[in-house]
Amino acid sequence: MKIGILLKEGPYNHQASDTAFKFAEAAIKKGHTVDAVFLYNDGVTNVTKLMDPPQDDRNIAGRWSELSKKHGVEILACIAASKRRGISDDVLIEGSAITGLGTLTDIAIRNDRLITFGD
Amino acid sequence: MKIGILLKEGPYNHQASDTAFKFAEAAIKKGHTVDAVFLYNDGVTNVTKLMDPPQDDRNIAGRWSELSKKHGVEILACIAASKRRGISDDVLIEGSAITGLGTLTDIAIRNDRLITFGD
Amino acid sequence: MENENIKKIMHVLRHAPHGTIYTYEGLEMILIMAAYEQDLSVVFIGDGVYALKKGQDTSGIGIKGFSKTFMALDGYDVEKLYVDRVSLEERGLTEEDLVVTVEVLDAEETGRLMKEQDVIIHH
Amino acid sequence: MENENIKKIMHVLRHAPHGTIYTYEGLEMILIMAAYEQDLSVVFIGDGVYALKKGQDTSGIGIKGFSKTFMALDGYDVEKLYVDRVSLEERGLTEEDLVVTVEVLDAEETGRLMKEQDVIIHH
Amino acid sequence: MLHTINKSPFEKNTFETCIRFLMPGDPLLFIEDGVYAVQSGNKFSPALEGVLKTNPVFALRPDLDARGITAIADGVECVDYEGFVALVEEHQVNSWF
Amino acid sequence: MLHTINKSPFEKNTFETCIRFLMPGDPLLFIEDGVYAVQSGNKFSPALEGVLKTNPVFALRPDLDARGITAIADGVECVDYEGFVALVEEHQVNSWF
Repeated sequence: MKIGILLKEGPYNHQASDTAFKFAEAAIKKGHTVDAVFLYNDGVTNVTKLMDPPQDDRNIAGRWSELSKKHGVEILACIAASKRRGISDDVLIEGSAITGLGTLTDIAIRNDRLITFGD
Repeated sequence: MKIGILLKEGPYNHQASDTAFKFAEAAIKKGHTVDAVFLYNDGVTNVTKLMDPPQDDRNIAGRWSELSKKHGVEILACIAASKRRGISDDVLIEGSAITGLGTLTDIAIRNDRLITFGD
Repeated sequence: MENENIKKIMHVLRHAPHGTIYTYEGLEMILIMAAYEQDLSVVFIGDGVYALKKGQDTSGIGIKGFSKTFMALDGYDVEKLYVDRVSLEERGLTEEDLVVTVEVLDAEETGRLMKEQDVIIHH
Repeated sequence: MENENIKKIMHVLRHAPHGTIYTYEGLEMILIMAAYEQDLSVVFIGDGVYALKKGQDTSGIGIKGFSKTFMALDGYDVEKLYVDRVSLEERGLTEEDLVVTVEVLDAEETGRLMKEQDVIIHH
Repeated sequence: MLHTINKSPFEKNTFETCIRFLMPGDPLLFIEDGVYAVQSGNKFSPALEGVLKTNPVFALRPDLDARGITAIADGVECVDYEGFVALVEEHQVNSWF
Repeated sequence: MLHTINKSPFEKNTFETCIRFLMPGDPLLFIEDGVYAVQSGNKFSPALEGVLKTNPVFALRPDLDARGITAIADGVECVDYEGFVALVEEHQVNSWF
């Protein structure tokens, strides 16, 4: 099955990003394709490479980057939402990209499921 | 009267930042000193200079920067909260700085009021 | 055959305007999706109905208003606008208070519509 | 004379743990403020009381747990821990369910304490 | 002690929680989405009437205007940001979210 | 249609709103702070019992464990992330915040 994920909140402040990641991992483990994670609202702040959490804590941006590299999951941030919140190509972590809402529509159309995580 | 402000949410997503700004402006206009705006939780994302909202919208980081220049208001982001969320000296707008929670304690002690805006 | 690629996508607006950006950014998403000729619907539940309240003037809070954009949805062929009856009543509002013509539905009717959807996005 | 610089600062914890970071970052703030020898108090209201629930094991969600840090507050001379009685009761909890010893207060007692504060910060 | 509330009473329990801790006479100011609490004729009007018997109640006019709320419960005083500052001059602040 | 709820029923009206729109038979999954709704013996237990009569109810076990919730209402099935995926295999998703 092909699954798209829409993530609407930033890292650490809300559990949404953690649950989305755990869900993606489990779906891949069960043999599904996670096509893309689309970041909207504050969700766009999930992919800044400047993120530098305490050593004993998870690195949320790094984790999305790994997922992209290992399993070909596209991590896409909405351009309008990114501009408002200071996310630009300069700070984007490897494996992520900035794109428009048309891409989210494509994701909604081409996947069997679109599941939202937010707050 | 000396007033400190604690701002706990990021720009655009929540009105907290707008209300804090309007309150600070009104307090200064009434002759009070706004000593500092301390940014905590997602609030630290108020001061990234990469913010680039639509032309017809307010620039929230720019507005805080102006307030600092014109009225000597310190705009201070908590270091631990900033690191988690990818706010570093590299992206800080003029007039803002990164500091520790001890500074917030000083602000709470030395001001007549500490007022919180959040979500 | 063409219809196989048409998806039923529902947007659920549940936040009051201005206090958070969800309704505004939700509307931006709806306007883009409208260009893709999918089967779109928009449902206003809870404080989402306040987004349609007539007479909003945001000049005092320094935030751009957008209630009039709902009137433009028709021009984008987004014609399925539904409002939850209980949400309207709890807030002491009637259809007369809203900036656009909507269809007022009981929860069961909305629940049935939800069940038919391929994609549901809450804002 | 020294006392003039001692402020009464109350932290109000109102969020459940883990779903949001507010309680955890609130606790980080409390620990730093504790070093400044102010008159600190911490009140747990609403879902904030869940932060003190015994038996939390966060390994499955991949987030660092912190309920045990509340036990360390005593060592930082943060001794005024209050829990709202109604919040506890509505959640079917008793003092036995909590990781630390707290004083359970009625809303009126908490309201009176709030009125005495110089600074109140909700998390 | 000035209490402020910025959440709609319909969506979050902030209003109902805050009023349990209000001491008689202390002012209550509604801001942002909190102002829906002072709209007359809604589900929370009876609760607000109860508060008005013991406490002065204010609402931030720019937030009411932004939301098109013109029917306001009797006894509620509307203030602008300057009035908000005036309340803060007189009281320490307890900001409820 | 799988409905998910991630908010504590005490703090936000998500639970009460969602159940108004549930069609009989559709599964309901509590995640994140939403899992407090399945804690037995709390204020929302009667409402949950009503839902259990018409709909299968699930709760995400890692979220229950994280919160130390061990007393769970009868009839609620606990699942891990894999079980969450299994529910999504069978149903389209309606995520309530």
